[in-house]
Amino acid sequence: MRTLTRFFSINLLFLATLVCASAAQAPRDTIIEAILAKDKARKIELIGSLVGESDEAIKPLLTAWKEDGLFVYQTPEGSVSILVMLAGEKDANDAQAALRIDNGQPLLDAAGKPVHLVGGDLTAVEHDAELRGAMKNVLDLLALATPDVVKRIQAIQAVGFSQDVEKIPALEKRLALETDSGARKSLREALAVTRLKASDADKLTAFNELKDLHSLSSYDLIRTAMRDAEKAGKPELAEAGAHALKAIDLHRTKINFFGTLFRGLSLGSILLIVAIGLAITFGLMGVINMAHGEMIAVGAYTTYLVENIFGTGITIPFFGFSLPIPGIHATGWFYQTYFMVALPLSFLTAALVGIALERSIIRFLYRRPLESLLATWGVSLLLQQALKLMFGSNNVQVSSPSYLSGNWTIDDITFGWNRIFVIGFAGLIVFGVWLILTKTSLGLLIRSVMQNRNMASCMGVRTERVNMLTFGLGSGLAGLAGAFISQIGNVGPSLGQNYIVDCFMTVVVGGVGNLAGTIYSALGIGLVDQSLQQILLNPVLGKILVLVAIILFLQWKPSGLFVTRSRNLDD
Amino acid sequence: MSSLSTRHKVELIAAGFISLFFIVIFPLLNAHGMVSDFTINLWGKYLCYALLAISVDLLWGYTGLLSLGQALFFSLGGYMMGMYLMRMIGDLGQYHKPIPDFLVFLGWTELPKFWKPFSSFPFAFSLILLLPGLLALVFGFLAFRSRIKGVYFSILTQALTYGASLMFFRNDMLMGGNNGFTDFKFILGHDLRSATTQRGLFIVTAIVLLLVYTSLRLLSHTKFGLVQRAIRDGENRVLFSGYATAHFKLFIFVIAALIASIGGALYVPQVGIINPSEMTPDKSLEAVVWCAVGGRGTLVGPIIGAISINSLKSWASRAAPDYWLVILGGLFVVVVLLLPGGIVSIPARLKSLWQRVTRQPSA
Amino acid sequence: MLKVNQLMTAGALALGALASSVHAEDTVKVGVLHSLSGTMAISETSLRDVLLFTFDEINAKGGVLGKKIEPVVVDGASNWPLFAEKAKQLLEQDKVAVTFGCWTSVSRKSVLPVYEKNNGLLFYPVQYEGQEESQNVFYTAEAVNQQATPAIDYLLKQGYTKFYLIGTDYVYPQTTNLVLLEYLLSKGVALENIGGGFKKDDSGKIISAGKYTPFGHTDYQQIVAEIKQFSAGGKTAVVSTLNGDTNVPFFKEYAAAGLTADTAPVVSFSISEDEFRGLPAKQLVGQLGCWTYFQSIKSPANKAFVARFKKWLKTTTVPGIVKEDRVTCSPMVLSYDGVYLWKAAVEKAGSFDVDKVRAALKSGLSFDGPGGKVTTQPNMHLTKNVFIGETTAKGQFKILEEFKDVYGEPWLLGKFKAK
Amino acid sequence: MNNKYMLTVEDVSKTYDGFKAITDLTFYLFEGELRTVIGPNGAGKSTFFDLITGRAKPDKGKIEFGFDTDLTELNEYEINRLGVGRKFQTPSVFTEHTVFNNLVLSLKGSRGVFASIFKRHSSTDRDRIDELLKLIRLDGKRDWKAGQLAHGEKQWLEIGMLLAQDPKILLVDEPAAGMTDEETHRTGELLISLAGKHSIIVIEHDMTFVKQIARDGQVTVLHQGSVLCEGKFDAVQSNPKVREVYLGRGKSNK
Repeated sequence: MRTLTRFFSINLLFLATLVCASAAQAPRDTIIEAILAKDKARKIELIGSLVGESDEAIKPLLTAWKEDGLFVYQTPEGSVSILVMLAGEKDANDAQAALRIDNGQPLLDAAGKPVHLVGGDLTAVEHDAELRGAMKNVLDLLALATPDVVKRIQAIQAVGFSQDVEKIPALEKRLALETDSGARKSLREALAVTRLKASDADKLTAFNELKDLHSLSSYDLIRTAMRDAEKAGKPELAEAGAHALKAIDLHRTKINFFGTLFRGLSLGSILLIVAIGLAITFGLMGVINMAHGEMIAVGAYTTYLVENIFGTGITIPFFGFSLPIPGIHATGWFYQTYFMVALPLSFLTAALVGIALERSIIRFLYRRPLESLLATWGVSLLLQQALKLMFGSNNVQVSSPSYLSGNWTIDDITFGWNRIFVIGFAGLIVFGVWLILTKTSLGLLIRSVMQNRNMASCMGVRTERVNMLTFGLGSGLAGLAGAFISQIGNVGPSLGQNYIVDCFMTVVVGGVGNLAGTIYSALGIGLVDQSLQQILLNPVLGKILVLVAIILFLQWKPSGLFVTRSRNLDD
Repeated sequence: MSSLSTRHKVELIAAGFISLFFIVIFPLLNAHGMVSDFTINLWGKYLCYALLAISVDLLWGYTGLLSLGQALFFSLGGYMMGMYLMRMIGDLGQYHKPIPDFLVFLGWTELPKFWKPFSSFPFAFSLILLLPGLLALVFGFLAFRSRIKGVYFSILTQALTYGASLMFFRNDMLMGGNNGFTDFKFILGHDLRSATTQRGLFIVTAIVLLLVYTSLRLLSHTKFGLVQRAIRDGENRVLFSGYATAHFKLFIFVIAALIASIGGALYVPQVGIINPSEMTPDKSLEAVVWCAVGGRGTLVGPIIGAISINSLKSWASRAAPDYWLVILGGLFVVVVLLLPGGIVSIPARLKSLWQRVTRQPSA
Repeated sequence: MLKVNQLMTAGALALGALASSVHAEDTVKVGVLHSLSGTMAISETSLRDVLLFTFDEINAKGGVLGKKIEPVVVDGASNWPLFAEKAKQLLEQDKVAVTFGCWTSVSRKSVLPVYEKNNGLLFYPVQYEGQEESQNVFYTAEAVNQQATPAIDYLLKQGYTKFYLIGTDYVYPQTTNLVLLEYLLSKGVALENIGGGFKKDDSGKIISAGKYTPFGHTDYQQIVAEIKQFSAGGKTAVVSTLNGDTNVPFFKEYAAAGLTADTAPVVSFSISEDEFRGLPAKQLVGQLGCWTYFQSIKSPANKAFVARFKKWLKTTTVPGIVKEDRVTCSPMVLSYDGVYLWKAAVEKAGSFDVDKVRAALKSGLSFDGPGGKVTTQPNMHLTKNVFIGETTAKGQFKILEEFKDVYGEPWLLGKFKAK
Repeated sequence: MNNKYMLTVEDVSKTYDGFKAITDLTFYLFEGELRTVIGPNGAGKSTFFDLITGRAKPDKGKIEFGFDTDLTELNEYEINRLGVGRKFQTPSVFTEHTVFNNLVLSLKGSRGVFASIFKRHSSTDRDRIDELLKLIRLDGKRDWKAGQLAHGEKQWLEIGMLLAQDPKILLVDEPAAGMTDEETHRTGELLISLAGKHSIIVIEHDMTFVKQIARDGQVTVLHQGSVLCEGKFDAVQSNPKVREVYLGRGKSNK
């Protein structure tokens, strides 16, 4: 309380001295007053008063406020508290440059040097949903003119769906100036939606406008408007509304169709990525690797480690005692590149684990496929527990780099970047594997050994080594899959269990020992699964039907899409 | 090798003694408070697992069919029994309504049609045999007709049980969803909570196990047993000797399903719960572990395996909860690599064990 | 072979019979029954930790009725029959005075008969669907009206008009969503503004509301697309009862589809600070949560509690306890409260006898816990404060609203009549 | 010898992923005949047997047993039950079973599931088995596991199993492989003694053995999946085409 009163004095002082006193209060001061105001109503009123102001200080300050960026700073002497905003790059110990809110100038200490502060140590200026609502309103209207198109469009929509008839002129003015097509579209939409609240003539035009725009988002509003029209006994108006709705429904089915295709493709790609490693270890080598899922987990955890090393470092409770790993405190784009580093590393780690596994256990079981199933299951239990003891039984966070966490929306169909990325990478991986198997000497060796181990060894091929590398390759691919999973799913000790059955299904349906088959089956299963979900609107039923379909499919083609005579599987 | 028959005589006598112990002495000790109700109940559970393990072994150890779907048949038996037990709760449930609780809070006011007949034990019992038997018959027919074998068979059965578990997890399956069936009160008019009822169930389980054991032992001596093992060792040769291997495999598959199912039916009233997690693929795999650790291709093996591993589990989940999985997994790797014959083969192996460790096991 | 056979049997027998250890006079045995392995270990291990911490705290102050608490920790291993077995073991072999444990409804259901048979006492700390009132279970847990309905009140107050219900397919979400459906309708929300789909029985009566996915579901593309369409335009909130694991793929998909807390906030009932350790917090900023405790509560009592717990974590020698970046959350605090309530009850009754303790509990005991004052009710539930919070980038909750002393009501289905 | 067809194979073809194993093969076997089939590796000899025994199905052509039974419609065990017995190139016996049980399994009689459970083998069966054991000189090792036998003994055991089925047609694939000359000779004797009662097709590489069993019977030479020539042993042997495609190579790899 005492500090607060002191604020007032201080700020008044500033008003007197620093700010050249103008009759109307400058936005900065309005904001300061809003911050200091005790009752919420007053705060909201003050913030509201900023509407229409075009001071460039408003945006940064309100945005900072919304996002916990404004702080109360106690000078070392503790005598005065000053409102500051932290800005700029964080330095080694997370400190940022402090700017005074009242004048936007850097905060200077006694010695006149700019002060750097750590957000964590300061008390942030409070705010809640209602306040944010008020700020949003201010920012929206500001934003109608923001240079960034995406932001602008968001703003336009926000304004539009408030259906505030007073805003029509503002929107129209903007529409006159607007050059960007996307923005124009949403402006028209916003206007139309707002007009649904205006005169009947306006409503009619609005209906037709929205029909042409087949705007999904205004569906409900149109429906309500239409019902009102019905109630008010204006059939022709209601009919126009109905037409608009029909148009939108049509549009929606189109979206769902293409959306489903895309989703099926992306799910298929994921299946492909997780299964292709198995297609090698199981398909080519005939090792029923139940630990394949854990290889995926290993890859995912590697990504997690890399991310933390790029960040602030991490301490692993390594079987009881702690093992600290320092971080390199990367920031900005450099930090974002962690994923690109993680990819090869997760491949390597998983490959190494796989090789270790092959040397220690698998190699004794090449002629006993069913027992390899059992042994590797045991291994999967061991690995799961090991991961638990190393990283705890909780899931761990892996945050997606910015270039994987956005999306493109083309004609209302959303294409998530992570999905597109996965699809693209699936392609790359397949291509890579194809190269390795067909264009490299290792590939030649692999294929020869897989076709006839004894023959190959007679011809002086070091089958031991080839087996090792092949299994390494398979596991490595699983690890790679893990890196992607970490971007779309959760990373935990039992991560692998969620995928193992699907993996085997994919490989078996594709035809053991046939990579091409795996590709087709993965994409096939993906598409079927997504279509079923779209039709049944029930993920569980979809999954079950897929399994049934697979079982029946194998009745019809007992050895999968593509039959390959494989040493291990037929006697 | 040579003195097969005598070995089996010894084994039968041993089995006789052990079953005498389980069927008569153990319950007597319990009745006189020398064995706690907890222990006998625990052992009842182990013996049910033993039945499951035997059914796995019958397929895998004797016929070379590694089925990862036995847990499904086990649970189906359990569910059939469970439905009967749910009906027997009457209106003693949380809601004191005449229908099972989970139906009440799924908004049902009266019993769904397919639930009605389960108030009769004979009906439930016949379904315990019919349903899994039928499923096994259909699935087996399809699978064996199209000559699905080896790994394909394993993975297909795994898919089957996985799909089934997904189905039972759904609440609108009206089989209790994830919660499954619990809170049983009576079986055939006896209070399930009374020690005597539990003892009774234990004795029944022991007797069933003995019956299954002996009949399978006899079966393995018939020509059928020969064909069965011949299929395991070289199916094509059996085909070319004029045997319709598919029929034999189908028969075995159904028998195994029935054994598992009965095991499950006895299991549920003793543990007091059945839910879909009992039919997930890794439960089947666990049963395979018991069988492998005990010693597959023998009949005592699975029993020993089931009992020893589960008592180990009971112990570990209290003494070393964090390391239970490590123990199980490790045990498994070791057995597959170093002791393919399982525990029962230890005496035979003891001498040559050291050589086996140093030299690669031959295929 | 014969030898081995007998030997094994004997050995196994020994193991099985490995029964009650000696019962020291100056201690009282207390059971801890949580999954320390298997899928549920993710959530339940922290409850084990906080319970051990509480016992140490109490023992340091002289224990209960002069007896030190001797915890008997067993692992349910996320395996429900094993839960039943362990419960039997605790009650029949170890003769524990009370048990603290269980997370999932199914684990509670599987041990319930055991506790009723042996007249044991179980303290159950995790939000649940209600529809149960056993004399042998004390539910410190949040009932639906201490979590879900307050959250809806808050959202309605914020002017949200459309609600999408999604959950994992098990009893808690199914029941909660049915209650919420009735509640929303009673608040005058139109059926068409409630998303996720309905299932009707022959009579056309709705028997299931909302969208359900199986445990460990990994692909939320289609559902998120559906939500995006549903939420377009109207002020929409998503009410999620998805359980721990599946939240990650859901929220990642949610963010990737461009849905945010500003456009369509998600209020989740199964994400506490503890689950947050595994979630991409940055992508969840502003999403809502509703519990009867948040670590961010600014009361001195809470600050002290958190400090003590962290200190204990550093010093404890119990194996398998994660010491780094730990948090506190509602289920943990409700376990903590439970222990102290039991202590209070025992001291009031002057005995460990379950019947006496139960009577004491029903008489309305209060305890000032980290989440504020909690009071036991005659129906074996707990009156406590309810908080609405929004998530911050640090994986904590910023408290937006508090409802004081909400009475725990397990029987809610059919309570609310549509307007 | 009478002219009753035992086996009719008319312009049969079989290809495995592009590779022509058998092309327009036509082949007749008379009742009681002992036919020897020779041909270089990959001539399709084994495929020929596979087609007859139902292990593989022909792409075209007809295979009939006796006059009217279409074998292409039937599967392995049905064909076997008709009385077509086969001895494989590499000895295939039930390695985990005793010699005795190997024969029990092969013994003529019902093959049904339930029969196999409830039917005990009669004393006549036992006598038959003892007789066979003597014939194949394994009566000393009746309780050995078949897997423990020497290669030659396995061959004998398999022949024994074949006889136990008492088939109408015996398909014998390289019986002499891995046998001592003495054993080989006895095998020859045995086959000759069986001819007449049974119709036999023998595939063989070893020319001396072929000479021994062929005597004045027909010898068929397969080449690239179809019949190169057919005739008496000497005729075949002197046939230039045969010399070129077969004996030349035959020598080199013998």
